[in-house]
Amino acid sequence: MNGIDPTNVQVLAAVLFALGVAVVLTRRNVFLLLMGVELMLNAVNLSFVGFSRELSGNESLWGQMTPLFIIAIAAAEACVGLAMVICIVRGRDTLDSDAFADMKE
Amino acid sequence: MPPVDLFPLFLPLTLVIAGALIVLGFEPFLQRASKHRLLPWLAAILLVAAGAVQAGAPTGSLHGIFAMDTPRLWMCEAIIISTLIAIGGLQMSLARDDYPGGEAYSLSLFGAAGAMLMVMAVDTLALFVALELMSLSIYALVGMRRNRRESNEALFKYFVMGAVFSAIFLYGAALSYGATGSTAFGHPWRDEAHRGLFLFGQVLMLIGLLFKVGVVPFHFWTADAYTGAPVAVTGFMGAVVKVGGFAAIGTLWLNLAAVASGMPIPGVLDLGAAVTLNQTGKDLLAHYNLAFLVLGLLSLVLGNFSALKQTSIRRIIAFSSISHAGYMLLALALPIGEKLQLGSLWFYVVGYAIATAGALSAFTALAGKEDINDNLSGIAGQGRARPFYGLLLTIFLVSIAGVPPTVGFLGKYLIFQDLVVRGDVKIAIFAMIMAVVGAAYYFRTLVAVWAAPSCEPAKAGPPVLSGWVLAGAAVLTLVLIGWPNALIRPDPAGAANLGLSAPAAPAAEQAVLPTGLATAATR
Amino acid sequence: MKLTFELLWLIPFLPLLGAILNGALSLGSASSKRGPARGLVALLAVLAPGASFVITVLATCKLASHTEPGNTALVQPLWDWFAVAVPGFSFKLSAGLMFDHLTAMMLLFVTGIGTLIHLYSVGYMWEDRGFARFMAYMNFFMFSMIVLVIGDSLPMTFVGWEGVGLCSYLLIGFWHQNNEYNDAARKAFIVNRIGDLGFLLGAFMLFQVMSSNGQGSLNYRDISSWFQNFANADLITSHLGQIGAAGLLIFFGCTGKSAQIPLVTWLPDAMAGPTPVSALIHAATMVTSGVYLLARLCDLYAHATAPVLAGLTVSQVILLIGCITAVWGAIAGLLQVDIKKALAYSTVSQLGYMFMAAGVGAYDVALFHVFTHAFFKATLFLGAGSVIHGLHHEQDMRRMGGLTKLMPITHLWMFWAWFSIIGLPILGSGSFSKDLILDRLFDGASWTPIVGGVALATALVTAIYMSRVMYLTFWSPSRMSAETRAGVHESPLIMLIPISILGFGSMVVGWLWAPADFGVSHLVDNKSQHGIHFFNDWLAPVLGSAEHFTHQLLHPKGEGAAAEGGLSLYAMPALGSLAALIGWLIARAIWRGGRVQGPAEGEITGFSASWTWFFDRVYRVTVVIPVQVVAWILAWVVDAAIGGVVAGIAALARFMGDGYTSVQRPRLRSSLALSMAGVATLVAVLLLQGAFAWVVGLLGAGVAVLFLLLELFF
Amino acid sequence: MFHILDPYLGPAFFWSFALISVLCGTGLFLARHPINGAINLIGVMLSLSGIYALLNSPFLAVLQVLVYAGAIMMLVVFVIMVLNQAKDHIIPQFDWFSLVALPLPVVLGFAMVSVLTKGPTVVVAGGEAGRIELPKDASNSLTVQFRAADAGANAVYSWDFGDQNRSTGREVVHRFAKPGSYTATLSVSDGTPALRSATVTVPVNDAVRGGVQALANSMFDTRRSGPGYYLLFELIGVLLLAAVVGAVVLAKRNLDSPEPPAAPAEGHH
Repeated sequence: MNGIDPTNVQVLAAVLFALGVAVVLTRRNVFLLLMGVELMLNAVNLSFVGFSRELSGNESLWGQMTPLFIIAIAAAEACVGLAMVICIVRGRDTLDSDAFADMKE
Repeated sequence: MPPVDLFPLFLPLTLVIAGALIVLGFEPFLQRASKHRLLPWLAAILLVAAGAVQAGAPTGSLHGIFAMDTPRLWMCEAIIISTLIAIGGLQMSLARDDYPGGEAYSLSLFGAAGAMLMVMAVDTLALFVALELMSLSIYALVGMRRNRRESNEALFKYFVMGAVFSAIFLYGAALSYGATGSTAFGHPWRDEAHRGLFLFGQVLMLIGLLFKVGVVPFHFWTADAYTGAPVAVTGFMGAVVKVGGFAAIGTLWLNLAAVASGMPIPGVLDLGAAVTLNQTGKDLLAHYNLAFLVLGLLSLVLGNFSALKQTSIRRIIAFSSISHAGYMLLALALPIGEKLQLGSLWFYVVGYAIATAGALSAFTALAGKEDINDNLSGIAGQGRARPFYGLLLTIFLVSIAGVPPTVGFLGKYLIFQDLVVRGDVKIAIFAMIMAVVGAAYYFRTLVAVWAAPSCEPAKAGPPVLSGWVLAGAAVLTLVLIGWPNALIRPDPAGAANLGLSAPAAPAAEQAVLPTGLATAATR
Repeated sequence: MKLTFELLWLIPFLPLLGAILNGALSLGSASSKRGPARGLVALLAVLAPGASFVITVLATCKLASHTEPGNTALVQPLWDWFAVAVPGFSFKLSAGLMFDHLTAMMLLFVTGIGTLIHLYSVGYMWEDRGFARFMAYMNFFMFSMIVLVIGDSLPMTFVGWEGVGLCSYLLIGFWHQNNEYNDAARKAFIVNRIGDLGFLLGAFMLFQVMSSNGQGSLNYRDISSWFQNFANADLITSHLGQIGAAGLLIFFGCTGKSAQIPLVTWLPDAMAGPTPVSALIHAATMVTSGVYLLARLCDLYAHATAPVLAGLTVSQVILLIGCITAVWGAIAGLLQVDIKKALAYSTVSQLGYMFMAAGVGAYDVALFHVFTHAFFKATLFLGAGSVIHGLHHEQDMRRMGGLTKLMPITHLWMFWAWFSIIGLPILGSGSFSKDLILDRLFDGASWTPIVGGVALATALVTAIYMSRVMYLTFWSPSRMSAETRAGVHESPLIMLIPISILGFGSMVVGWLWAPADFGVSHLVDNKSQHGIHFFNDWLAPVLGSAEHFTHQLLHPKGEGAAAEGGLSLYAMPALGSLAALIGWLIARAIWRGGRVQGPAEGEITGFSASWTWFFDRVYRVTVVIPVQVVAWILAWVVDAAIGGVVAGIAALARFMGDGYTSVQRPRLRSSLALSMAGVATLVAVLLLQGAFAWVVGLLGAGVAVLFLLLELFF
Repeated sequence: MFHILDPYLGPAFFWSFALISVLCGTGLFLARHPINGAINLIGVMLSLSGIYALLNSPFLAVLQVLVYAGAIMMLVVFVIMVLNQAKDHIIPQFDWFSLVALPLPVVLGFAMVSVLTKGPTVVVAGGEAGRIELPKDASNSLTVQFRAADAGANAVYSWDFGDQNRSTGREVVHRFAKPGSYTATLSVSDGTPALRSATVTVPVNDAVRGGVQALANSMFDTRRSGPGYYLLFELIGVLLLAAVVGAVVLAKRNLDSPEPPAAPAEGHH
């Protein structure tokens, strides 16, 4: 089962990435922001895998390894991000990102 | 660059991480008060050891993902010193606040380890791991004061924006990988059809890194994150993130220049080396050059003028850090000749890091419990109440302002001279005028520090560690101006130094020619 | 010719050591009530510059013992400082010391007079809580000043240059009880920073010119020899514009340090510091460093013969600026009621004379005036300090008078200094140097005699305002209250000794450059070579070449022609003395009776205030307001960008009501969107071509603008 | 026997997964409630996992489901937990700000797509004699599509695939029996005696790219000449530790109360 045009994979990755950016830019819920970032990271992984397919040999392998690390780092980021949510929700009792806008000047 | 063994290369880093682990291990078993008495000293001992070992670190590269050379060595050294300073400040601050926990020391060390790795990384994946290690630690440090509203807000903004730009960086890395077939820096695009892809990737990576160092228009996090963090942490992140970020930007830029000029670099590029540009490369990079100049000038203008308006010291430093990012960007501009060399950048970065960490650490002593004195009226007269820290703050601020006889002057001097000699006289004049504007707010701060006291003098924390460390750093700030070349260690290749000099042509060639790294060929 | 002298490094090092030790003492005793051991501090503080003075004398002797022709210098390279990367060649700058005839002359009086003023400070500041800190600053100032003079390259000099500025800042603000002093300190610093721009840029441009044939260097000896080298004549001709610009920029830096128009206003304000500071920094040493630098780069100025500003060459600009400053300082000095401010304006005016001399290429004469001025002005300031000390910090001359009997020794030496500054002959050193300046001015071509005439008239005004100071302080009936009068006392011996030495010096040092036989031989043959030409002979190895070059330019017909055109050697002393006499008599007629406007409490009013007012206003319009405008606009942009709270927006918000203020918040989404707009624009500019780039770029910019608007109104 | 469908089966699966992922992504973008968003995100991740499998990366596909979707499940749990604490269950979906910012991701996406699609999608071999076009990722599959340049109406195209198999036609699909490097020859004759030909080398390689074995070999290759991933692996350990410590600093409950409440209980005894 093959015959997938690698370019299409990249286009899909770009679209997903842009969707992630759109989520991050427009949504106000803190959790949705975090999910938007996850979506962007997933798009990046897809991009790596897609490129890995265009290449061969060792070059191809690097594209498989990198997503492994990205997944691990994304987990770490989610860990700190969730701790952050707990931390900030305690202070203001809201998940609305617009509520965190007291710092001025 | 010759390959180097894992152990000697990573020994300083191992010591730093070991320090973090030891602090973590002791932390739960100590009384709250003794946490701040003992843990910083443990951390400091390990850091001093790391600094000592770092000075003798071998130069070379490891697996083609990490490398060490003289500029990198001194940037690592600067990170270690800044961390040491920050640990001193943190001790003062946390002990005064009676903060219930000593994890902050360990997080500082983790952050420092991340920044050191950033300096050493010559591979985008390694760079990303390092960047995240640094960032995650610093996010936590920024949000450390959890019941302070501004701290929460700073944490939130910094974290989300940081995560978004990490993803952008990573996407750039993916595109570059697709175009070159390797995640390492300095690989040429596979064929002409992939050139656009390659450049797109490089630009996205560059944007991710420019965000980290707070260049306009990616600077929005700076003011809030600097203000929300405890003062000592502000100094730490101001110093360490700049070093790590600009080391990465410089690595990317030098490699990009080499690749654009069609120079194959199977080895790993020495940051002190001169990259030879040809006309193709110059044409390709002309836009980038312009972008650096424009963004640099924008950062100078926005940073300096915004800082003029501020009353909070941390916010002043935040906006001033944006302007300093501007100076450093100007140092990246292309030369008029053929050799691209970033010596003035490395020197500037090292000097700036030590002075920033020092200034804010000294300010911690004057800032009072929970940093309540963090504005010009709160700090009024604190210098007269505590002249030792007042004097140290003066020295560091004078250095950041770029006035002799401090190291900050020589950094600015070299950048301006590069600009003038290169023919960008107008830009140099403009940057110098901005330096004068900058002097205005630094000296406004200093005037406040030494003015007649208007409120209670700040309560002293345990000053011993910070006192010694800061005094040492102040001496370094004053002495380094005389011996910028003291940062230079004879290099086996003979080419590298802090990059301040244009090494003789053959040496420069040597530095960029393949030096036989086995992995490089396979990647 | 280069000689080595191993002890050279001690000259700057000893004051640095003093500064470090005193600083440590000051810090160490910060928590104690009494402060550090004053005796120890005083000993260290005075000994350090004193020892430097001794070594300077030794070095001078060594230098003098080598009588070979040519520019001899003692040099001591210290270490490789930094390297400069330039396309085509690489160049390493070493930090080094150079002690040539010019340095010797400057250092002798810098360390000599400096030591005396340190001694004086011990008496003046003894009771002050910050005594040790003050002495540490003073020692550090000495270190910086010595580095400025002894450094062998422009960057070395710049380090000292900024160091003295920093010390000036610290010392002006030393008594920072009130904000006025702090503002004065900050003003002094910022004004000097503006001047420094000129210095650095000029240095860079000079470097750029010199590197055009691969010899770029910032070392003074290299600069001189580069300009003196005939092989470079074509290169110089083809770079005249750049050389002129470099000279002008460096001169701009000098106007900052030496308080010349336009960067003049800081010096009178700087009088907020303790009086020894005014004497040392703002009269004797630091303010003359501009003249020193011009003399140091005399070859550059001599060769900068192309018009650079309004059809004038650099030297002519210097001449005019000096002239205007001299006149302005003299008139402003006439209107002061604060004794230190009067002396400060007099310093400005005298510095103007020095620049006039430099402007006609008479660098040796300019330095001679620096030298004599250091003596008599230091005496005047120290005397004024003594008066202020005796009157318990009264500085208003309207509340003085009749002090001759009460403070006889102070009066005695201030009298001789006055004698000197107004230019009375024989026992006043000022007459020697000032008359030489006038002589050179009248000696010049085309319009320089007109400047000379102005300078002569200014000498008259100088005599008037200085006599006014003396009359109001000493020679008029007392206007002090009874209790003040009862408390008046002569200063302690430790303050009187330095005054006496300097006052005596101001009587005699003029004879270092004088016709030994009172010019008798001169009557026989015009322009005699007889006499004590010690001073100009001494400086000739350094300045001779440039002066010769300038002289040839001014008198292309040769030496003889000049001699015919010049006035007789007696003419100027006679005219100068006459002017001094007339000025004195006028002042005597007006102020003998102590006739002054009723002392207005506190404020300085009247014309005097309006002079500073005028310049401050010009400053406001040309510098401060534009900076503020730009700051305001940009702050507005930034604040709008992060929904900020600049005053304007806050006002708008208040205007529109509370409903709007709740929305004006720096939201994360706004920041992110603006950053993303930046990403889009950058990507468009860097990567995309054609219409697509325009679309993306404009969209990014448009979104940013829309956001800013929305932050305002949504 | 269905191998004739192969060239169409892969794309068909790919397009379905792509459609699902984009739809789910859009769902995340439009989600009213964060829990809906999380479920949509899981949809994206699962479909991406399918695409990884299609792209011969089974290990990543598995990991994607195990770790990533697991992590998101955790997010969902958090949402529920935190929403119980915080008062605002639903935060307005969009407002003016959203509409203004929306062009940015759209434009960025277009820019990226325009750059990504710029490269050629086919590899061209041969010269004037007879041009052969191969799909760019021909080497990734046992089934390869060959296409010859148009040589006129009367032209006869005959192929020799280099594995003793032959075929005719301008556009042919051939399935190689096993991976290897094959040299395919195209002969074009248009009735005249002159027979033109061109050759192309096809590196047929259907290896699984992200196989566990290959990844593990590469991950734990500690030789000096190795890629050094083991180092990064160690560093990821440090990073995770730092993240945990950071999370503890940010979220540990008892840090908040600097002084434990005084114990009045003692008085009762």
